[in-house]
Amino acid sequence: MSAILDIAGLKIGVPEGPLVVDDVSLSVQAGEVVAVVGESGSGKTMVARSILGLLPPGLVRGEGAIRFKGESIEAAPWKRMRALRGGEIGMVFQEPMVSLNPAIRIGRQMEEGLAIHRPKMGREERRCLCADMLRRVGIEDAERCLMAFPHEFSGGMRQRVMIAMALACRPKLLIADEPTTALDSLTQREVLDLMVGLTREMGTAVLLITHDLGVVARYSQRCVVLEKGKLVEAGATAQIIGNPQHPYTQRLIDAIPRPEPHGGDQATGAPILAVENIAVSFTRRGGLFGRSSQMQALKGVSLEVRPGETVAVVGGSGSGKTTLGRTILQLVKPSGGGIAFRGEPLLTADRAALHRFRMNCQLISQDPYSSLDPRMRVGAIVEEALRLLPALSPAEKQARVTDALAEVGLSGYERRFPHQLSGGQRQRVAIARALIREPALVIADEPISALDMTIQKQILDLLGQLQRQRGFSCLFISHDLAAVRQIASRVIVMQEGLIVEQGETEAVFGRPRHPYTRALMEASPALALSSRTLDFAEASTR
Amino acid sequence: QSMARVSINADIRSTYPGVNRDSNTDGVIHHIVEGLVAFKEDSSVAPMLAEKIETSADGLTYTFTLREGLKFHNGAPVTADDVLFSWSKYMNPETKWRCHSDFSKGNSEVVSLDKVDDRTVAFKLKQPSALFLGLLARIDCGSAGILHKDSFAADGSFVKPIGTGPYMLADWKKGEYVELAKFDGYASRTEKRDGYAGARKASIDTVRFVIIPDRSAAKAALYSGSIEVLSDLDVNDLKETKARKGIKVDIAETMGLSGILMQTKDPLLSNVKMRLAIAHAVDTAAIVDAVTLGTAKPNNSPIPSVSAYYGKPQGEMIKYDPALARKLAAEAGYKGEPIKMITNKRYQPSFDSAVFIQAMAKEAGINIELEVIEWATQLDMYTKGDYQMMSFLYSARLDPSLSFDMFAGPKATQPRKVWDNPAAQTLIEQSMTISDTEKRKEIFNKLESMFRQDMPMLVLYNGADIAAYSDKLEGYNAWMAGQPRLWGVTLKQ
Amino acid sequence: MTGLRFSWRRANAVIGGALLAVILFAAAIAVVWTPFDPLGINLRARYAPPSWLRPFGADEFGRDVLSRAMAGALTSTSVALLTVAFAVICGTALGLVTGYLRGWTDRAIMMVNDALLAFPGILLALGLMAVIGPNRYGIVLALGIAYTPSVVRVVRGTVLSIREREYVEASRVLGNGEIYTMLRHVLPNAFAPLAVLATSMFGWVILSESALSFLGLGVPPPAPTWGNMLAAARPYLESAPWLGITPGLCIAATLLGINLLGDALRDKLDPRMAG
Amino acid sequence: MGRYLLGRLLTTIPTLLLVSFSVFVLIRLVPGDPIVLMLGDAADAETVRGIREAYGLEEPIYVQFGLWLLKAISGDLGHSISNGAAVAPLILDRFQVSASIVLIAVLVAASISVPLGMIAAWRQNSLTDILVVGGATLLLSLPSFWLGLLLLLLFGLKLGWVPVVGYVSFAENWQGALTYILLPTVTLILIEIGVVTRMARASTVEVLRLEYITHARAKGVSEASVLMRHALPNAFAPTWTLLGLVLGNLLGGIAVVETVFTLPGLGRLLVDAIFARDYPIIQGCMLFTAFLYVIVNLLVDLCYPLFDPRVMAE
Ligand SMILES: Nc1ncnc2c1ncn2[C@@H]1O[C@H](COP(=O)(O)OP(=O)(O)OP(=O)(O)O)[C@@H](O)[C@H]1O
Ligand SMILES: Nc1ncnc2c1ncn2[C@@H]1O[C@H](COP(=O)(O)OP(=O)(O)OP(=O)(O)O)[C@@H](O)[C@H]1O
Ligand SMILES: [Mg+2]
Ligand SMILES: [Mg+2]
Repeated sequence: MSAILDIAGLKIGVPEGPLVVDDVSLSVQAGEVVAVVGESGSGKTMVARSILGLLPPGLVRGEGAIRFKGESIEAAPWKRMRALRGGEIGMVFQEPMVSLNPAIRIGRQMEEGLAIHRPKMGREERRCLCADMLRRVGIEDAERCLMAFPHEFSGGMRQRVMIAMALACRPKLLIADEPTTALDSLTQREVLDLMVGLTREMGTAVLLITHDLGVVARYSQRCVVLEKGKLVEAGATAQIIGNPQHPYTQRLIDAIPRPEPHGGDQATGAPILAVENIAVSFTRRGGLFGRSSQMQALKGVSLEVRPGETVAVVGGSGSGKTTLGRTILQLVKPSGGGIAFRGEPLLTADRAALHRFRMNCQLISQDPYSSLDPRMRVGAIVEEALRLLPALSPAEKQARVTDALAEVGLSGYERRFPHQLSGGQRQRVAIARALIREPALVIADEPISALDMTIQKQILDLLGQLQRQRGFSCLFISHDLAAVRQIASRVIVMQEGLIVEQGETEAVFGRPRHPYTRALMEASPALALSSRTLDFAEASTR
Repeated sequence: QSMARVSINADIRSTYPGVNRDSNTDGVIHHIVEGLVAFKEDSSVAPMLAEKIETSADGLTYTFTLREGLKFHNGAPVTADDVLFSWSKYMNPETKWRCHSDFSKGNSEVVSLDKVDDRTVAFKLKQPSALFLGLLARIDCGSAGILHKDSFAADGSFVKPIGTGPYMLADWKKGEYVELAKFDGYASRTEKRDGYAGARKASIDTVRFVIIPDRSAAKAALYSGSIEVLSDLDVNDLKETKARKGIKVDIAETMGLSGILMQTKDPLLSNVKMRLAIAHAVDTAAIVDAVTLGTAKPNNSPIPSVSAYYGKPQGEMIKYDPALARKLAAEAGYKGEPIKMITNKRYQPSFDSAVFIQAMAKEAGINIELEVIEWATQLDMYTKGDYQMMSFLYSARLDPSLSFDMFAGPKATQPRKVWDNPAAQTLIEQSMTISDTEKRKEIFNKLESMFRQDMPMLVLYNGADIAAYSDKLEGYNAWMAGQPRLWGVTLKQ
Repeated sequence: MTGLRFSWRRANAVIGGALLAVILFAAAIAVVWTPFDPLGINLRARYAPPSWLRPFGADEFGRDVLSRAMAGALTSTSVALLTVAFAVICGTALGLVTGYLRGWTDRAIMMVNDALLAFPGILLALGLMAVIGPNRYGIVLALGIAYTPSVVRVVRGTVLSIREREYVEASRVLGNGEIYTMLRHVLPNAFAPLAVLATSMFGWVILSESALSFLGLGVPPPAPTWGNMLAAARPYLESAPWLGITPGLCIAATLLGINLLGDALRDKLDPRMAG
Repeated sequence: MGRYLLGRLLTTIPTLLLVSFSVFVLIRLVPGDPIVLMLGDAADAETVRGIREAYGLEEPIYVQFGLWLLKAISGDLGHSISNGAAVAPLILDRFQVSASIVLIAVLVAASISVPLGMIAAWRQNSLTDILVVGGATLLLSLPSFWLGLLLLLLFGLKLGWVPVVGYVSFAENWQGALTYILLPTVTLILIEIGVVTRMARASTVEVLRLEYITHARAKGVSEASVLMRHALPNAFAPTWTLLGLVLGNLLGGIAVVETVFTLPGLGRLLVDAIFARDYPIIQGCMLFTAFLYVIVNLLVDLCYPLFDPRVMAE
């Protein structure tokens, strides 16, 4: 079997500066799924982007060779490169939130690639194919979605759009950079199955970048491990997961959450947050003069969070989790219902009360990149959260910023700008910014989706520790059931804007009552991985 | 079909002679209407529609006999009734005729106008006047042009001029052009063309006055053959235009007046020594030469240099003597305080003179500050007498009495007046009633010396009319009134 | 990793800086010395073409063009600078407020703004000159007021889009006040169009001053400014082109300098450009 | 949408009132008087007062304004003091001239400078970029009264390709009209290209760094398409605002160009009226241009959601 992609001794770095990718070699055969795992910031994304010659400004490719089907492409002419991009080599970007053009309708963005690489296809045919692709990645209302703008989509939906877009052209090589971070386990499985199906069908090779070892175990044949820009281990997946050689790989596998039930330190007392039957609807415009329609994102949701408690919200992609969080924070106006913080109603609150609420409640956004001001350095971004705490001297503030960044594993990144960070690093900046204020309530929207196992563990531990020390509460929105099981005391399951099940974590996980909950659990690769007590041999033979 | 195109720098204001007009309006209107009398090139008055003019011995009755065969543009013959009709329109205060006040009161007050027979009318004055005919010919009053009744609507409002001139109004496209068509039934005089008098037979079929506000564009239009006449070429373009093939230039001295007004009510300038100091600090000859490039003669007298009354006392120049100026200023107690001189950019030579004067005054230790303002504002300040010094431009006055009258008068009632001297005032009034040339000369010489002593205004020159025209036009000339004349001119194809 | 390569970015900064330095140097020198008296009239030198003695010729009053251009540098640039500063400061403040707060504040400010936009500059200038008198502060005020509404519109347009960004939301979530958020997050990200407008305005102001002095409303002569030199030179476009070319070149050089340097500076300030 | 549009149109009424009233007052505060201008150096106070009375200028200002407003509502903007022409038809007539030039100029300027600016941004810090920026800056420093004259002398006089003065309307003879408006339009285009190019460049530079542009490239989209389809809509908002401003500005203010090319346009009408203190014309023109401004800006505002769908039209 000939290698579709062959990378040898690749180096990437800042001109006259440090290397972010140092001597990485890997190859992918046709019909094969090769997983790239590694710690956050280890250069996975940069390797992937360099294949298409799309390194961000500020980084340049150094030595090394990249061959696609035997053809050297690191210096391919423009025209050739364009034909490769999208047509022969498809890529799913890590951050779906910022990778879709906000001003162009989804349909047009999807069709664009097809129009270039499948010029023989007619307009109508293209449209059908796009709609079909959307349906295959689990978006039901496909026809209407084609007419929508990206901001009308949930994080997971955007991610699926990106995947559908990349797959629509049926590339020879698919580079998928953390393609399922925002997807619930059910959808994730559908999407990955689709991808793997394609490899079987057409011999597509897949370079799968992920931190989810469950996914690695289930879908990839071979696997490479990166650490700090260096390749530390490569080989068959089963081999590496079953018998890791390098200390970093060992640590990585150790960090897989064990099915240790959450210590039932039951929180008591009056709820710090009470949400009563809130409903949210969005208006969807149909063009400048077109008719607009309403869509109900939340159809009456009630929940309570008590001091010192972590409540997890899980549910399908597009089920309204993010909307719930944003509504609580008054970033979206609900059309009905009530929200109370420490007994004070928020929807009718005056400025002072709202300000008090804001001082006590923080958000970790699902889309960390856009939530960071592109013109501010990491240090300043984190420090800004301390601005309204007058009791601190500048030196103290500085010290706390340093501490906070250290806690999320970003020591020494103060002077960086957001665009100079990796996906996981951006997410950690957002976490640091939220936690440094020591709020009473944190709404964390997929806070660990872009983090590798070791850092994920570090963050979860940090959250647990803070909770123990300061007793803050957390509304933890996640699709990562293993993580949820580890830190949440209660779980809320949402589907299509409604809560379908809620209860003690163990109760829900042990005996899921709602069929949807059950389906979610069964589909979770991470859960499967952990509950099968690391029976990798089996996983890797699939 | 021949057509001559003449540039004017702004649209005309109306087609009602002497009512709501400016100099462009006058220039156009005089092609269309004619009065009983008209000005000749030497600023004397000649009969126009009148065959002959008889003055009674007491100087109170003027009898005009109309020429035979005169026709209006609509073919109707011109009769005494038409004269009476037109006069009644002009003398109606509602009309706001520019010369209304000249004939309704004061020196040339008309008591009555009577029809003697079909071709003869008689004006009766309240007192003898040397100015009556001159006023009647006044260009800015439309020469009291005779209009046919059909020029007015049934309700008495003015519609369009149906006159007796060599051209008829064909089309007025506001903001673009005014077009005139040759009047074939024109009854011309037999004398040769002289100013607005004499033969006025038109030979060009159509004359179009094109509005070209920008002076450089007008020049380009002339060069490119888009227009045939540029009636007021800027002096600074003279050399260049003269050198141009196919273009001819003609220069005539005009009777306007460029001068520097000094407000005698101003605390500093009320001192005559100060005013004299300024006058002596200025080298009029040098300035005029520089500003008009030799097209105009320096002249320190209010009487235009082309006037028949311009004699030796008028021709004498104020001595350029910076040392004397310095001395006079010191005597006036001047300590270098700034004197503000108003000027504008609408009339470039007026601005240029101001700049030169400022520089010359500086040499003599007199500190003049220029303040350039927009013309309408300056005119407002002029009318209110609200200035220290001002570089100003008077339009032509065709009689010396009027020349003095335009700036002399009581400031209390007429703040725009520059020279407030009761003795002079009496002399001026006297000059208006006396017809004898020698006696008038005497009065004007006296006034001249009084004027020079008081020095309320430093007169610089009387400007020139520079007409540039295509050499296809034969017989075109500039003249003292500065207005274009398209009769007696032929166009070579 | 790259060697010494010629960089246009650096070239921009160098050329821009050099141009401005020359202009500023000339302006500074002119305070104490010019080759001739910029106001000195010389009848013999009228319309003198460029020569060794007078490298840029002499004007219709025989005044040395070079000396006048040097003396005019300070007035022209300072009038332009003050005007632009006025318009940018007022316009940005109002634009931020209307774009960010929307609602009735927006409606009210935009109402006045649109009204002001419709006012022709000459009318404003005439009105203000009547009140203040024809001096350079009147011009600064008149032109400042005339240009402010454009700044308001441009800033508002950008802010409308930026206020929907998530980092602005994030700032609100932190409990930051509206004003702080506007200044810290919205303004810097709305900076690019504002910078273009401001640098372009610099040129417009000099030219507007020229147009005004064409009408006799500019900085009072005989004090030279590039604007009034340019206006006065227009009739001599053919016969004495050096009269216009000199101030024109001065304006062009200054603008080019400001623009190039401004662009280089903006690139430097834009984190995404930095290597 | 319809309701919203109607609401916005209603809110323009206060703007128009505000403009009308302030012009009314301002123009009367400015020194200078139409009647004095009419009479020139021979204006004596009594005559002036008489004529002012005849024109109703001696009434208290609020009475004058009220009367004017009442008539204006019924579409009668009065008659010019200078030449007695009815104001409303005059303005419409002149507007056609200005509008044809301005619309063409803005369209052409936009379609030249936007791509130019984007290419400069795309090739940032290259020779192309510096040439475009330099050229644009040079154009910025050219006054229109110079540029216009230069073109006139060159193409009208030296080469004789186009007529030097005059105008015919499109309705009369459209080929002729084209030759007359060619140079003024080119002048305006050159004058406006500078700032629009720079604006397009600056906003494109910002956008080109964004992730979705990279993503578009990853799809194999050609560079031209990246610029035109992906960068343009996102970078266009400030340029669009600017074009709105330019359009409004030009509709009310191309007096200089109209003067140089001897076109009977709205700008010249207004400026001449200002110098003649022809109150009815000034008031009429200002009401009209303010209305144009409001409409143009309304359109600009309505278009923001097109460039950034997140901006809702309230
Ligand atoms: N423009 C840039 N300039 C300098 N350094 C950069 C730039 N972009 C990324 N980096 C650095 O390069 C390293 C590799 O980044 P990369 O995005 O490849 O990480 P990653 O392996 O994809 O991490 P993650 O799992 O968090 O997405 C990171 O340490 C990051 O800080
Ligand atoms: N601004 C908007 N306009 C219209 N519809 C919207 C808008 N924002 C969200 N929606 C819709 O609301 C629904 C809920 O979205 P939300 O972002 O809350 O989902 P989610 O549960 O967070 O999903 P995910 O796990 O994929 O992030 C989705 O169907 C989405 O399309
Ligand atoms: Mg990454
Ligand atoms: Mg979400």
